[in-house]
Amino acid sequence: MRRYAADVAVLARKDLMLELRARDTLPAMLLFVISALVVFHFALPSHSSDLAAKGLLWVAIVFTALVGLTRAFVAEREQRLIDGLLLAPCDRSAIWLAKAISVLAFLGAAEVVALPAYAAFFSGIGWSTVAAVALADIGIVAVGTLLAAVAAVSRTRELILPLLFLPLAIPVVIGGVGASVVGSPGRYLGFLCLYDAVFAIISWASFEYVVTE
Amino acid sequence: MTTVLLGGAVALIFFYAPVDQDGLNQKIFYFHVPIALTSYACFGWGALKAFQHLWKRTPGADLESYVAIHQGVIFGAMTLVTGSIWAKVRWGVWWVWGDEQLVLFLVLFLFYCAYFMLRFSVDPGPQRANLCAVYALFGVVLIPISFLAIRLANSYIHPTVFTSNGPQMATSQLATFCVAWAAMLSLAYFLYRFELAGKRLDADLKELRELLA
Amino acid sequence: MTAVEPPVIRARGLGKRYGDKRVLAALDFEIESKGFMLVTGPNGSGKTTLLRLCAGLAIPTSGELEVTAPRETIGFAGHEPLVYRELTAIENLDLYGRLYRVPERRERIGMLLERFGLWEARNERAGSFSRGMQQRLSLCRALLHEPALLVLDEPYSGLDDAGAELLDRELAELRPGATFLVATHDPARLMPLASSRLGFA
Amino acid sequence: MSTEEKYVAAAYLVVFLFVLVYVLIMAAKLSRLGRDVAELTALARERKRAGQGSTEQPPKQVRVG
Repeated sequence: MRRYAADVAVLARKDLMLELRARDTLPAMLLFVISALVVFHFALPSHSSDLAAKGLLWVAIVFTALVGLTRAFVAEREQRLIDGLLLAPCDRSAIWLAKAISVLAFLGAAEVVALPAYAAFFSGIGWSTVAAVALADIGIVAVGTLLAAVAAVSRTRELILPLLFLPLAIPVVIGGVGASVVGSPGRYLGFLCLYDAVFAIISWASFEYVVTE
Repeated sequence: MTTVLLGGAVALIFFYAPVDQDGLNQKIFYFHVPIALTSYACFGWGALKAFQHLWKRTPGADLESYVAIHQGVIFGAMTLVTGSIWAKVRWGVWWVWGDEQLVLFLVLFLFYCAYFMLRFSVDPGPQRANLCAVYALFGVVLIPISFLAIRLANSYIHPTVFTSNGPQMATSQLATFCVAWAAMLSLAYFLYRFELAGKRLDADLKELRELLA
Repeated sequence: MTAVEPPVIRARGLGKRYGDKRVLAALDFEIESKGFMLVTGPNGSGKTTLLRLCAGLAIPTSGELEVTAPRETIGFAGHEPLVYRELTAIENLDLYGRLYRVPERRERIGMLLERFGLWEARNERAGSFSRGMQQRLSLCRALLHEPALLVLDEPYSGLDDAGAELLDRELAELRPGATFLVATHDPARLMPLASSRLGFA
Repeated sequence: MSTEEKYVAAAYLVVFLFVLVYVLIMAAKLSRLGRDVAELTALARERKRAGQGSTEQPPKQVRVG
């Protein structure tokens, strides 16, 4: 157990270090999410309700996550570095967990900027929205990281990831929008927890099969 | 056997089952719902085969899983089309977001279309079998999760929920329904064996060609 | 040496195909402990695939392959150096050292970098290395955890004369203590060390 | 025929068409497979007449040193 945690920490640290050096994922995500919010401002006619804007916030979050996920396995794929990690004696699921943690960190960082920006551009957000975003991030990242590894194997790569990911993101969007717009968000937050738990477990358990050639 | 069942089902639907206050559109119900249930059965069977592939490495399970999902998608497409026509007859519109089953099918249809995209963009081999099996398992988990999500969504999108099967069914209606369902299941099974036999023959021939070359 | 120990690698009817392409078929061989098998053959004959199978990076599509060496005792150096371009030489080796739980990691890394002539470049990004330097770093990575089974795919590629001689000395020194599986298209250089040879047509 | 009847008929027609198209595609595939079998049989027959098997041999391990 401690060995596992140590492996995850080493691998996640490596990803964060790479991002610190190359700086290509996080700035892209930030720029994307702000641009998306600006586009959404013009997509909403002036008398649209705040609720419509809430819905668009979730669209922005899902697509920003996609931007980050598309980059997730680029380093591992381009020079087959995944082989180096597979050769190492660590459990394969640790590779998934570490990658998911680093993507979660990037997505979280992007949202730390995006949520206040949203509040400034559109309307204020309550604690339930923030809680829903946090819960949704976990589910998005858990599923997305696994699918990013799947997409890295296929010939179409970046193209296929949204196709694989979006149908699975629909329940997250429903839970998130629900929690942001209704008065008592408990049910929706509970649903997001369920989604996170179920998909985190099956992603964790199935990663090994995805990477063996 | 399948032909007899299908013929029997059609006969029962048109000459036996009474038409109640809903009107003639009932006749679609007898086909639409069994097709939908059969489609679920195909997805479930595909996921079961996928699980066998991952867990026990059953040879050929990958192909069986793929063929079952292929059937599921065909029946899913039929569900969408007949459901759309049914909605038109009953509510006068081609698409009803309030019909949970129909919306769920749309989500699943998108998901399994992505499955095919994935399958055709990876070279055949053990890795493709693994990727597809993992994705098929995601699908079977997505079914209840999506169902729950869509039900939740209806409470903030649609204040009123259409009920899919009107009043209680009379015995004669239930009998007709069951026969129609059995007919659809046996049709699906027949097509499944048919396609599977073709695919196996294809694989054998490929091997033979290689041996002779 | 007596052959009481079971073979480290044993293949029976081993086959591998990628898609419709058959890369390996019906291969039989075994490598005894402390053996040195040379795999030779022209490009595209399946040497790399065989080595990837033995290192556990791919699974066979037919036949049996038994590798008794556990994963943490295998050292692999292939076509790609398997180092992160954005990290320095020392950071790369530190990453792998932690994953393999190499005891006295720093000392071991320093020693290897020195021996392979990379000490001066230790704080430069691996992406800025020349092909030969990357190959040296790749060999450092493969030897880092003192593997008992070394799987090397064209280990001389990219090395200059000095690097090649260095590798000659390293292999000769490691020869008594480890099992080797080496692919090369230039067998003359390694023939003196080899105990068996698998020649692809 | 009332509109409702038309729609019901359309629904049944759609299902029928789906199955029909599927069966037609399958039949086309089967006939292709049949051609392949014939071709391979001819090849095998020829091979037998020529009296030669596959010459490809897997590599053999040789002891050295």
